[in-house]
Amino acid sequence: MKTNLFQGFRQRIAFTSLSRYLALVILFVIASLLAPGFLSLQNVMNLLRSFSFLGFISIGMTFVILSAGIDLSVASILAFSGVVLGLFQHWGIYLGHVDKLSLIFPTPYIFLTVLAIGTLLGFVNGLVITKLKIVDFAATLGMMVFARGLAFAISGGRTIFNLDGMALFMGRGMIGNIPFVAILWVSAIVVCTVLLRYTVFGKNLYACGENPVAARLSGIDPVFYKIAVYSISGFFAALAGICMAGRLNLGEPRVAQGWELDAIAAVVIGGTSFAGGKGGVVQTILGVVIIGMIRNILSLLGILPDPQEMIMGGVLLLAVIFGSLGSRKGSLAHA
Amino acid sequence: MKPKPNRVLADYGLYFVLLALVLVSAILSPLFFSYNNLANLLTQASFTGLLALGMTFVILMGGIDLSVGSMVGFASILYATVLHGALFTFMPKEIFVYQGAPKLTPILPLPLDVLFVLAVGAFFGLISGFISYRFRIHSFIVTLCVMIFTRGLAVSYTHGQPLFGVPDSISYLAYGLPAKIPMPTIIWLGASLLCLLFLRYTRFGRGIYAVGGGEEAARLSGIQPAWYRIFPYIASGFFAALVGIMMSGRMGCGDPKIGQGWELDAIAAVVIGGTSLSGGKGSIGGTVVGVLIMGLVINILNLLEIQAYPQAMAKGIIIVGALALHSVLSRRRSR
Amino acid sequence: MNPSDAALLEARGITKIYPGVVALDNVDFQVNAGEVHCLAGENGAGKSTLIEIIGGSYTKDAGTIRLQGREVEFANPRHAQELGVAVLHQEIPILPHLSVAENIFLSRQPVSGARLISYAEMNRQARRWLEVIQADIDPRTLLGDLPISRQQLVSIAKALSLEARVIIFDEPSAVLTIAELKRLFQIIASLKAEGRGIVYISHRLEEIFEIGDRVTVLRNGKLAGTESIGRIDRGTLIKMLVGREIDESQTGGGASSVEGLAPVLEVRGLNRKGVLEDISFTLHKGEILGVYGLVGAGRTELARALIGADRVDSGDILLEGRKLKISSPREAIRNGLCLSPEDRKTQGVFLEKSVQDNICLPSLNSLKGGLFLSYGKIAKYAADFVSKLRIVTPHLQQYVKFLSGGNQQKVVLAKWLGMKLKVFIFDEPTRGIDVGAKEEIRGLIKKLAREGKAVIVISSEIPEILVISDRVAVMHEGRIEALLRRQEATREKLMAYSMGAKSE
Amino acid sequence: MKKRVLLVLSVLLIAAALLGAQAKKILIGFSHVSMNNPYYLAMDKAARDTAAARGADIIVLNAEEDISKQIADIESLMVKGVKGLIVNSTTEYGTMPIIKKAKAMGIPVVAIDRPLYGDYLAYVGIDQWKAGELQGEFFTKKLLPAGGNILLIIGDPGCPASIGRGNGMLSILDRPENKGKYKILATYKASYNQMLGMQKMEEGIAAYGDKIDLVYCANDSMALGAQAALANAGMEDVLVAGIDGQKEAYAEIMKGGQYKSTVINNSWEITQKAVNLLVDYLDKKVQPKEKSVITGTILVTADNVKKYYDQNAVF
Repeated sequence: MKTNLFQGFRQRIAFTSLSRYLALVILFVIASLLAPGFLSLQNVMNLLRSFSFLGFISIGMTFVILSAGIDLSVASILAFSGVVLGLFQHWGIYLGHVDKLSLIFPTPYIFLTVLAIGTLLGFVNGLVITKLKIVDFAATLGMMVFARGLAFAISGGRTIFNLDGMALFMGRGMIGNIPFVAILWVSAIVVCTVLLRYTVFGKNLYACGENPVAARLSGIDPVFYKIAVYSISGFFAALAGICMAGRLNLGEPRVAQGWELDAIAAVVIGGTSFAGGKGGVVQTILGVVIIGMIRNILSLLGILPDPQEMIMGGVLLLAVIFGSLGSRKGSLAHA
Repeated sequence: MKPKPNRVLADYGLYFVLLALVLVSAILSPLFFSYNNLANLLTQASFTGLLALGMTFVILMGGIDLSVGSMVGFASILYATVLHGALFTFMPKEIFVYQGAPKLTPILPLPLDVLFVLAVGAFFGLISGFISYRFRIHSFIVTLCVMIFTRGLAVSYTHGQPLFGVPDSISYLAYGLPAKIPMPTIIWLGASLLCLLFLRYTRFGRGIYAVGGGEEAARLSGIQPAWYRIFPYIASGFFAALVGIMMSGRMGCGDPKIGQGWELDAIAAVVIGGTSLSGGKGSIGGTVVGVLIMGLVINILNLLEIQAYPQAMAKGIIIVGALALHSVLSRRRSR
Repeated sequence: MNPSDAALLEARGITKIYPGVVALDNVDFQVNAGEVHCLAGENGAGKSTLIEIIGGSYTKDAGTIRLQGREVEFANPRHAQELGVAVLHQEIPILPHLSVAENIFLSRQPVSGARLISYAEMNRQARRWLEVIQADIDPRTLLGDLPISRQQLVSIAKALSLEARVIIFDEPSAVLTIAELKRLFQIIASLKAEGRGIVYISHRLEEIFEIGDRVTVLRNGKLAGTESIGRIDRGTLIKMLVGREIDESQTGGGASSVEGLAPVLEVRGLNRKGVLEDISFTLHKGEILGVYGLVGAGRTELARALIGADRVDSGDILLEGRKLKISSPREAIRNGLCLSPEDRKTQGVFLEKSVQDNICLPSLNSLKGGLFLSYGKIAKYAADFVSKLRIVTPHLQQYVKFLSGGNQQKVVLAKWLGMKLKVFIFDEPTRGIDVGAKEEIRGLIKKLAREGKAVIVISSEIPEILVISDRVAVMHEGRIEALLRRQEATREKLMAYSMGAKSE
Repeated sequence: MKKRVLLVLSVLLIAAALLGAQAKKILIGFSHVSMNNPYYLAMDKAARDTAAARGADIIVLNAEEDISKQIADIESLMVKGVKGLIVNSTTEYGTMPIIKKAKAMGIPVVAIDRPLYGDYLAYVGIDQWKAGELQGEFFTKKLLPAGGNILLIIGDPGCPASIGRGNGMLSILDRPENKGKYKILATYKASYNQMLGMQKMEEGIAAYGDKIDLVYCANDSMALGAQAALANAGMEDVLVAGIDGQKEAYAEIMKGGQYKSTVINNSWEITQKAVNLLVDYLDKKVQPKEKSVITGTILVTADNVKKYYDQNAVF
């Protein structure tokens, strides 16, 4: 009898994950029908680039949600990182001459510093959650408001124009005819997948996500993993922030408002469970691409941004309902 | 087994904080106790306050409602369009024809149009609640989709343009001063009182606590969860619509972009008020205090002429601070 | 037994089918007024399904239920309650943030004229029901603040407050202290006297013989028979339960006596305020130390303290003479101690993970090929234990939640076997496991001891303690009341010490 | 416990830093719509400088494009007892009721940069509609005499500036001689911000690709953003036009690239005028001559850009 149950279960799983790939294929077909040049290398590369930025924070978000947490602060950290980058390259702002580059130290170091700061903010999230025992949602909500405010405060709310070449390369650079961000993103995906699948860290992370109590009794320290995932999330937010700034050639505190929600949506559409312990980076990427594709198709159809939003909402809702039908009390079910 | 002293603190610590804040504010600014300022403070708190009421129901039940902010915008525009007879008529595609000040042709008489909009709000809530319950999808996701959808709908509905022409009777809801008390405050506190009675003294109210505290347990004690799980969203949608209408009054027009990010303010207020995001624990009283604390801090920062950006940071600190306070005071948990 | 029309509740031909499983197959069951009808059967035999159907939680696929001859269809638990059938569930469903009174009267709160709840009235009534069972609990306390056993009392009060004609007790004894259990039996007796029908489910045969009038046994979904207690003895009942003979009385742990065995674990003056008090004992190589005590005596707390899951205020733990400073299970495991926790499903295994993942989790570090995990090694490692412990699973990828309790327990055991551990602590290793599997698990534990491991077995079942241990430590209120050799350990002594009687 | 102390302390500290700003000069308030582009930043600076020069105290509050925050800002300005208000309104109607309230409290309101609906003392700014018309003329006469597809990027739909600048241009395209020659592909909203301008342009490119002949933005910041997006996509042939006369825009026009034209809308001058007007009114009871003070609107193209470009202008 157990085998029966089990097979049923297996089929459902297969069904849902398959359905996602299927959806993706269909989307691509539709798109290439709408726009002949759609599958041209050029366009695919552009798409890849456009996915990367949200893609980065979605990777971080995946780690967090795997640990049964949620991180609302990513978008704010992203914006903050961009602004910090801008300021480090325009130290002169405080001396009044705005648009002249005046690096306080070489750009590579600036990158490292920004990444460090992002990671630190994530780390703080982790500390607040584990040490002060505050719910992930509320703690990161606090960080979200705080970091965004900080980004505005240090930039005085102004946009910082013109970054230096290396920063621009992060966002716009091409290697051959492949966008640099895309390369960065894909390699991040690979690394994280390996990290989750083929290392003790990954396995233990899944364990903590599903059942921290049991994990602790099995000799795993859930606190460490909680803090780790939020730091990782912070790191990717900062990375996305740098690339975004490079792409826009701006340090802009208003960037990426609401992206945390897009990232969460992507992760969930991908099928990573809110309850923790189920899912993975690859699924998330599925989610990111599916959402990106839908938007892309809507624009191809010449639908204006606002109705696009509306349709997005509807489509996403249908998608999650469909997903939930696939796996009863599955990926999206109440914990 | 009598309540432990720190339990008392845990329950009332917040009120002390509020008191302390009032005192500090009074010391810091002579203006604080001026009638205008207090009226101001209360008026501005009222809108978040009303949203937070609905949100309290949802969070008590163990869910979350991200769609209220968008609902405010939609209700506001919906109310205005009800007055324009422009109901259910999308504007032309490359909308950019300037209406001038549109002429007011109500298609529903005064009390009815308000009721209509409130009903629509409740209906949207019903949808979210039903989907989340029926398909067992995490309310975060459902309401996220509804949020995107509603905002998109509101904005594409009028292509983002505010619609002018809201009768004075509605402006009275926002600016009226019966007995020198701001109308919004009367509505807010009145509603709070009703909700408080409802949650504390009716079986249905207690049922919401029960379902939030443990659905299975509630079920076995003879509670059928369905309505308890759905109703909170209806309440939340209702209050959002109410706020939307009042905002129309406050702006003298319907604006589809109003209310962005208010859902987070509402949630913040609720959790500051000590309602647990895991459901089943909390109170309307706490929420009211939470709203007041947030309003108070912003108000005093205003009086001290501290610019908007540090204010945002302050908000973040309050959220985490208040929650830390809660978790410190009620540290009997964690077996 | 005569199917008299005095039958309060009569279920005929009850059948319940799950996808691929026949949970109940044409089962008859009846309760007469003023009788205690015990329901027995191994896990998965269908007891719970049956009472869930009788209690209105599940719907039946076939069969009829009659209340005093009138046929009824229960729509939901509420409906069943209104018709006078109350179920006292095994894992007590509680609402921790609501008061005791509200938990009792949830959705039946006494309301005043304006349909507003009157808390005074509710508390008064609640107090009355609590007095009936002589539990001094303030109805205003939050249920979450009460210890499990008292929560159980509250749910008993609730069951009574429903004033049902048929009350179903689903393994109430699991968490009750001896004293509370005695009180429960008195209550049941009085209910019986009032002419209500009682259904009593238990794994503990002695209880069945103590209070039952009749016993109905289910075996994998089918009716194995209904007998009146007078007519049967232990042996036949067990036979009915498992369908074969099982010799309960065979004994013998690893070592016959602990003299001359090398001490492995020494515990000196372990203290934790209000929980553990001056715990000291020595555990030898190849010895099985049974720890007996009533719920709340501090057995589980002792185990958790030993592996650093809870911190202690003072005291030393020495492993092979080496002083350990253990502040987390992690370090405990590093040092060679492990715990198989009491609550298997929520603390022992990862239900949503495969057998393979569960078994390998703690030893992953040794299953790497170079820098990364080698799934080949992992599978081999897991398969190895699955065959060694005869874990019944279709394959390694089976989710643990689909395994039977016994096999889950084996998975927990397998988790630790692969590591070079010295001390194994089992907290209620056979709780909620059916009789057959119990034997197997005990066998494995003994084997462990014979291989020279030091083992602690915590159990609230005296027979189990007597069967398995070389020495028995009896705990009472956080202290070790007595350390007995198996030869001198008797049922009576354990009882006496566990209730704090210094000497008999 | 600790947290509460911390809370109080933090408030106290901030307070300590800011106490002592009490003087007996006239206090005026400036409710600013946003600081998300140089144009607005210039207004902010101009307002403070001019007020200082006139010996008045000024409080500038930034509504961050949120009408409800703007209303709240104006309310708290009233609480602080400002004698007069300068309002750069987020939406044309949205501030109407609160301005009514101000009037009732005897606080004169000067609308700046964006015309207001309601009872105000005066409006200082350019003729938004005229600015749109100038661009329209330029498109139809010079840039696309043969007609073409135009992508419109406005600030905020409710914003009178956008309405004027947009419809002004459209009104030219609707002229009989231009009927049917021009097509508006779509209207995007980028709330006058360079980054958003760029992102919207990218959406536009994704949707319409090389159909686009010209991008007309309701201000230069968005135009600069759009231009960057076009450059990234290698669409140097698409023409770009903005409004406001931001110096980066001048620089672009001088380069003679795809950035073709803008219209002067000197935020510094406007703000200066507005503050002076208000202070005069409050100080010397000088009634403004006309209800709307219109500053010059001049089309700037490659031909005349040299004349206006100033390397170290604030804006």
